[in-house]
Amino acid sequence: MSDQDQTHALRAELRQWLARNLPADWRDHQHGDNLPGFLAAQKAWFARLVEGGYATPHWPKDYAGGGRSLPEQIAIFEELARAGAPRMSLFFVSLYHAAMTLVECGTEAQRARHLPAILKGEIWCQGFSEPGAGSDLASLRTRAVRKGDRYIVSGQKIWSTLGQFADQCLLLVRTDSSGPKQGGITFLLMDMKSKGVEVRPIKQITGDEEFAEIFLDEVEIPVENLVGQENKGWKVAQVTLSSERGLTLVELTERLALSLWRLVAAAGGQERLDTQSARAVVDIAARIEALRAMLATLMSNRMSGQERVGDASILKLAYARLSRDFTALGLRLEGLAALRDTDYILGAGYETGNWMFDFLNSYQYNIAGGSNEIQRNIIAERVLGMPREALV
Amino acid sequence: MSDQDQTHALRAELRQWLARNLPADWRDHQHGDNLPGFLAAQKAWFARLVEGGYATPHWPKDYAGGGRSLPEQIAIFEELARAGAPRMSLFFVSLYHAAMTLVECGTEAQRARHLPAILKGEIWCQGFSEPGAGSDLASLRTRAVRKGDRYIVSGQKIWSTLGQFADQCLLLVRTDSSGPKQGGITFLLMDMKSKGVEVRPIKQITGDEEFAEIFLDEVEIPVENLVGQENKGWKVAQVTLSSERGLTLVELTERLALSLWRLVAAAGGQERLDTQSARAVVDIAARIEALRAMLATLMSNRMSGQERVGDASILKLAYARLSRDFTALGLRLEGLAALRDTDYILGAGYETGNWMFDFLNSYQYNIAGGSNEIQRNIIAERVLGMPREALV
Amino acid sequence: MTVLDSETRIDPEEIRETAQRFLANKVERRAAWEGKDAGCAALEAEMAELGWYLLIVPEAQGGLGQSFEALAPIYEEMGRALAPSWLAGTMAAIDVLATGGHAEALSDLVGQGWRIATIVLPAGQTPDHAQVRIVGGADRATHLLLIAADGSAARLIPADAVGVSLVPVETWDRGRAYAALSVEGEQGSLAVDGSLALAVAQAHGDLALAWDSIGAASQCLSETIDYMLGRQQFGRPIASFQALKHRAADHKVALELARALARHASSAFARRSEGWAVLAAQSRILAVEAFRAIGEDAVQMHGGVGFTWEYNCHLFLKRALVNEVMDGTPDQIRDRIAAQVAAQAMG
Amino acid sequence: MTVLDSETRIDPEEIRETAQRFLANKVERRAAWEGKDAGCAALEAEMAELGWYLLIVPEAQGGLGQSFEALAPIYEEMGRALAPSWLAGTMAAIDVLATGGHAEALSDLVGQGWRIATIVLPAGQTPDHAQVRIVGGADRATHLLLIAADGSAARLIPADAVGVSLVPVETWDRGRAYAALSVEGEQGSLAVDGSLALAVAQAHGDLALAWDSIGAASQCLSETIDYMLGRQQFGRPIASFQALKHRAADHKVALELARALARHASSAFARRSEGWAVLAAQSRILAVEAFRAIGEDAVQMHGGVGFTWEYNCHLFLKRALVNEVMDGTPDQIRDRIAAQVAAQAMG
Repeated sequence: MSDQDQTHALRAELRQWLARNLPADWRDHQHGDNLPGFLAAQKAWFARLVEGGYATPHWPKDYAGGGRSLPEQIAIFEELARAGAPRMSLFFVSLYHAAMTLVECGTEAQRARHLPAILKGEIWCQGFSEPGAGSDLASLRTRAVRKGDRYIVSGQKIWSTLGQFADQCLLLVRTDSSGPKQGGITFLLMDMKSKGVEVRPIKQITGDEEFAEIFLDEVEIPVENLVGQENKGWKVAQVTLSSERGLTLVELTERLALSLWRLVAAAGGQERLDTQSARAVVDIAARIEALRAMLATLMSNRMSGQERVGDASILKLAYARLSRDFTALGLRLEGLAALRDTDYILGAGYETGNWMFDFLNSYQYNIAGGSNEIQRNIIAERVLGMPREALV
Repeated sequence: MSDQDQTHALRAELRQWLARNLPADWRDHQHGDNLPGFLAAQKAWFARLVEGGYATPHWPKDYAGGGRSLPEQIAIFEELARAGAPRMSLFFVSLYHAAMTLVECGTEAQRARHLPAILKGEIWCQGFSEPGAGSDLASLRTRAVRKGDRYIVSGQKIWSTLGQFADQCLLLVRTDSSGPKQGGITFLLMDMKSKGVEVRPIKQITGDEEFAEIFLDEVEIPVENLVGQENKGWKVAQVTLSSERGLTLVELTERLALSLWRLVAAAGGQERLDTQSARAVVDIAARIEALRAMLATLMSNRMSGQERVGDASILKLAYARLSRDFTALGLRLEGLAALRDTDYILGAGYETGNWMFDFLNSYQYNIAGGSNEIQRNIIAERVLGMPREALV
Repeated sequence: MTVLDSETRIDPEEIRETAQRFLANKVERRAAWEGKDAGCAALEAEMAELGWYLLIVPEAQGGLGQSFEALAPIYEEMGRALAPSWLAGTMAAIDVLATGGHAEALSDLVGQGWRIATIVLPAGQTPDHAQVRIVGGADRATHLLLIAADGSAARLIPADAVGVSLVPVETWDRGRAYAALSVEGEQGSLAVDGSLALAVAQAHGDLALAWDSIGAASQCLSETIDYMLGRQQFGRPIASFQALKHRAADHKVALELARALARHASSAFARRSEGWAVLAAQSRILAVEAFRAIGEDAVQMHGGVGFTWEYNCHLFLKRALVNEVMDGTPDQIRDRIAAQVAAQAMG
Repeated sequence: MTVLDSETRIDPEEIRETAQRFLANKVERRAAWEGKDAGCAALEAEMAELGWYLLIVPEAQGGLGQSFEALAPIYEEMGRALAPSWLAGTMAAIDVLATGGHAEALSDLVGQGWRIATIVLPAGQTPDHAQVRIVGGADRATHLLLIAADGSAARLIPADAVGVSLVPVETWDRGRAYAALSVEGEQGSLAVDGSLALAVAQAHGDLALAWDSIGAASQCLSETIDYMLGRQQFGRPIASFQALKHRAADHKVALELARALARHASSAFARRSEGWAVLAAQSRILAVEAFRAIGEDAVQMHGGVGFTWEYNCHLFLKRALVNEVMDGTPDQIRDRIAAQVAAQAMG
């Protein structure tokens, strides 16, 4: 079978599987659900995906569902998004960032311990960002000192996605402050139940708590939890950060595209759109199509090793702005009614049912993972060849 | 009579004068006119204004028409603009920049020689900007060396308004390069017929030639043409630059306000405006009113000595952007027809009759006299208190 | 309302200073966001003591006989403080009653401390049969001034009249209270000239919202700049990054344009001089859109912490989003006045 | 037109390289701006020699049988070079004739070197009675393909037929020739299926203009950045100022979005696969608006010299302003497809 045929077959198979396994009424159940309900639903859906072999297409061959090509991985994300399946929010870091870091940089023992555990539901979070560092990730200051066979770690992490529910943490710490800031960083695996770990959820502007702060007070981490070498953690972190290979944007873009109907519905249907709003819908639709096309090109270039410098930044910025403009238009079209703080559906992409929630939530894409401002710097400098600013 | 009554009386008197003296058909005559025709019309209108006593309200009392208060000066500019009189393009530098510099900083001999000459039609231009300096005016490099009772001047000036028609020039030169750049600048009066002066008109993107470059090759300027002291010319230049006291913006804003009808007419009349265009007209109208109100406050604060730092920059930027958006909307509303390179009326403010000309011409306001970018820096730093950028 | 001579005119800048001091002391702007009571009742009691409700009541009815220009700084300062009260509802009603010469109702209003929600109804509804999804300040209203959108009728009715129902509505702007209104059946209360009520209430409401937005936007911009001055990235305060500086400068220009127009429109409205209705509507458009842009960018300029409940920029953003669409979106306002503006332009 | 197998398909990137080299040598983009002849005749003669006019002519009529994807790089490179020729008029006509199976006309066209202006007429006009104010490339046309806006009729007529008048029109874009067209009276020429001609000519024209704009915008942005790298202010190149960098980055994103959509739409059009007409129209909107924004800002970013005739950024700006409104403004295109887009969204 050719690659394309294989992908077609996979899509067909997955659609059949979804028809049997995706609860048609999950949205109704999740509409306005509380946190425990959300967590239970996430776990149930994850277990089913693992069982079906659709959770780990990017894992090595010897795992159930593993060994899939990137086009197949994309196909799976697209089909899940198009079927309107719940997003895998709770397990995304486990499946991608944690698993792929261990696959590429971990020890045999680390892999043996965690990969099977992840499939059974071990939840991971990321401890990279710090309050003082912001866009300047490498300036992190959480300190680790080695004492015998342990590291003693103190400091503070922020923006750990769903960190309050995590069992394990991918942690970046500073073990040397004498040289350039990228040097002296070490990559550790931390059990979130360790003594001295305190997690506080961060309440966002949506009112939800999707992120957490992690406070570390002399936390002991066994040396066997070191990934890669001491002071060489920055390189490992790059592996972690590139582990999802753009699949998040593939998923988010598909989910956005599928919600286009909500824009029209927000105005009360096609007949009620005024000239200007109808024109705005045309533009949003055009940008969605353009973004999908751009994403397809990026993924295909990535596969053939031809990705150009800065392409990912262009895509990220284009998506971020679209997510804001899309939700802002939805808000505008719905008018006064959008102001009501009604229930919404967690984990539903852009089909939460509340435009204000979606609009506020879109800031996430404009700020996290390299803010729009950082992306503009990268595009200007690395793509357009404009000089770095003079730093004092 | 109270100040307000006096202004009212002046307005009434000027309106009557205009009814008698402003040729009702000047636009027809100037429509598509050539340069000699334009110059002749400018001179004729200027002579009439001088005769009427409306050209020199800001001059000292002993001159015909002089000794008017700022509110009266504003009233005159407003009435001339509202009556749709031709702009005084050719004589503006003479009446304001040259005359007020001489009044405030010149010698008795300089005043005696030039002020009466200006009233008889002596044309002045400004030789401040240089090709290399741009927004950084003080970095000018035109060099003057004193030899006996003359300065020998070599260098290059740019952006002299209508410099190709000027008799005299307000010239900034460098006489000392050893200290900070604002020091070492000297202010001279230069006869444009001096040997070594070459003037080349600059063709603009409109196809017109409203500015000129001035090349100076060992031009001799008598020491008696020094204004102020040697190396203290920067201070004199500030007087020159502030001599019109915002009256240009008063005039331009009035002319813009009076052309609002052209926006509607560009679409073929009110009935043909679509929803979105009608909304755009509402916004432009609102911004015009806001700008007028802002300008009135600025002028009133200026009179009472309460002008705040940066107010002029806010106004300049607001006007510049409005002029661009206004003409761009006119262009858009007229559609394909606006692309035709038809005749237009020089000196008519925003009533030239060709939207593309007006649109292209609006760049002038966005770039000259401190570009939008420079104004944003000033507003951010001096009004909002944001730090200057680090310079290497 | 006529122009006041300088003797009876209270200096608006004095009013501003008082209001600023008072609100800085009294308003706890995060209270409702932290699940506490917003303190609207106590605030309004003190506002009454300060005489604010008397400001534009004619002297004949025991008021201070000031013009709208005395209110503008109060609206602006309330916006700056993110105050929880919908003062404009009562004030617009006073303005309507005073303009219409309803001396008796005004005396009652003053004497009995009425609090009024003034509502221009959705098109097609009448004061006797109305359904309004979101009404500001209706939770504390003793009376409702209901005005038909076409100016055909207006009525002042007690909020506790039979057939009137007010149900609290939770919105994303927790800093102010909102309710859904439904009115069914003939109400026995005061009829007011509908077209007068419509024009005055609309302009008063537009200007109140404009000033509220200007005050809030100005505070939001200033707090955002303070944050950027303190926040270091790559070894320098982010306030020194030119791209952020230029965005802030553009916001400042938009804000000052809105302020200039609001000042001009307030003066025109106070004097009922030519074009006041269109000017008031245009002020509101410039002001709410400047506020929205500033609120939106404030969150972005704060970066990660801007996305948290803990920082304050989202309070401004949510207020901005409500101000923008309350009683009509900017586009609806544009459509309302477009023909007038175009006709004016064509002379 | 069907999908070509890889054997007969010419690699578009090869076509691009040839076009780029050829146009760089042949196009003197300032010629017409300096009062000289733009060299359109010579250029088109050489384009014919290169076989460009044969590219999408079916093999049966002596052509190369390529799809629209072979033309896209040519349109883009012509845009980049600011070429004076309206190649798209002839090409769209070929596309229409090939799609409609007019083998004989195609053979004549190829054999006799016809140059065609393809024109979708203003609403309400017919190919027999038409008045068009500005038509691109009509000065050199041997034939006109006139298409009624509602698709009710289309005709290919000789430009020198009785009743046809073409009068040169001077526009602000001196780099290309324009004319006003008037047609009066029954023409004896080829009738083409109107609805087919409308759909194909419109999509072909939309995509040609999109690629022209993308090429020109990309060149304009790159020349502007080069200028900013060389221009020093306050002791550093202005290209290092963050506010300018961020604006340039935003332009780049808009340009790349337009390019991605144009590529997708071109492929859809070449295959006549689902949604091609709407995609072509949307590509054009994104492309012409990105070009306009880049052209506008290029002049601003150049500062004073940007305002001169001597520098080149105004050539791009004026071309952008023409591209934006030729044969329909972006808003008219939006209105044309809005219902389809909304219906698609609602499923």
